[in-house]
Amino acid sequence: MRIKIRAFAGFREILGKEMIVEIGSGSKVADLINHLCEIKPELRGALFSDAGELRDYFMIMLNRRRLDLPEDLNADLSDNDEVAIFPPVAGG
Amino acid sequence: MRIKIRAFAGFREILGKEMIVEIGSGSKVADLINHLCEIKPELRGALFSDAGELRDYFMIMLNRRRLDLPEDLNADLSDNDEVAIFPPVAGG
Amino acid sequence: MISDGEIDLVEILGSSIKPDAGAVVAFVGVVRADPGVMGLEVEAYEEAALEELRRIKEEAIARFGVSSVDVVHRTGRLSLGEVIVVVVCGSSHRREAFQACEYVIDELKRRVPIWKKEQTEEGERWVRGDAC
Amino acid sequence: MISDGEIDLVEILGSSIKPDAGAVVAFVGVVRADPGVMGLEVEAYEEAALEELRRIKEEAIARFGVSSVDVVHRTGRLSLGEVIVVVVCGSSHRREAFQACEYVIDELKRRVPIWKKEQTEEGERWVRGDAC
Repeated sequence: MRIKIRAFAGFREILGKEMIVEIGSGSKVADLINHLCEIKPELRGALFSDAGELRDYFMIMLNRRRLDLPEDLNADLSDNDEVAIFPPVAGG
Repeated sequence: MRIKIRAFAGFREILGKEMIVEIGSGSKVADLINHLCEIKPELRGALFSDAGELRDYFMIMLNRRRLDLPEDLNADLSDNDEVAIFPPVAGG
Repeated sequence: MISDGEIDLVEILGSSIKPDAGAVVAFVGVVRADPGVMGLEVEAYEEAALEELRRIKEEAIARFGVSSVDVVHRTGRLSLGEVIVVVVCGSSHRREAFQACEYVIDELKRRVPIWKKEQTEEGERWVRGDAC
Repeated sequence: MISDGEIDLVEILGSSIKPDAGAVVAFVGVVRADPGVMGLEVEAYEEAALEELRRIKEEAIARFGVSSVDVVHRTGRLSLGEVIVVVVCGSSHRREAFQACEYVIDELKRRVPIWKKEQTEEGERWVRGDAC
């Protein structure tokens, strides 16, 4: 299935602004993240500590709804979902 | 001595916007008020209750400094003083 | 400032929008269409009002550390929907700009010798001030 | 609204200055000349930002009873002293207009997916957000 990835701020500099990735049907958010870390190895250091734990300095939105991490790493993905990755907001 | 009288809002409608009155040297604020009530009898009802007590719905400024009433009725006036009479402010 | 001409919002806001003030808060008072009211006439004891506005401005700067405070109040005849007063506070931080702006309009309404007369369908009436 | 063109203060303020809103409070955020900073680049997740702004606006109207809330946020390259965000709240009473305006800018900074990158003498750096 096809997932649209959007990335902002520092994550855009790693992943690019927007891309479509193909992953196996039945994939979860965690599978997508692993896939992205394989395509863009630089992403791993941005998302995980050296000990392999999820950092808390980023957010993920699935179809523009914010995920609660790490619980929602188990959320199911569907074809044509939009997943956005970005750091804490700093507008205004 | 000559005192400049300025009046605003409802008091302007009684006294006029601006006038010069002549009162005897050594006069106090209370003397000026009595004088004004003689020239403009309508003023008496605006400043005093039927029982002759000072109402609290007006202010007097002497040379742009607000007087504390009734104490400052005893304040001395000087030649060329400016006395302003007006109701509580309602700007903005 | 007291003005009997229309208030130029761009001019008064523009003078506060500067690289040293990250936050600008403006209060704009508008002649409100209260039931029966058709317009307003505003009268000021101009010399005393300007002195009091200057004092309030100095207080706001001292209390809240804002970098600028500008006030313009209209006098004369105003129609419904016209701007009667503008307060603009510039500050490096927004909290202080909000506090200063609210302080200035509150104190203006409490202390500055200005009066409003409403034109209504039944005639004219002075708006009663609160404090004496 | 998210806009990559200069914000028209007159237009956004003017649309709130109406006879039914006696009080209009505006917050104007300006690119501040912090030490070493030469300019800013602003990036937004536009669709999500617009949804979140709409929610914040609805919250402000429900909480404070204001009659209008308008927000415009700039994106793209901004110079020192340029307007980056404007929030305008119209209300029949001023207290609520101040509260709503402060609420909207606070929540915008906390929740709306927008990021700033500072151009400094030593290169570029992303401004760190507070909350996650």
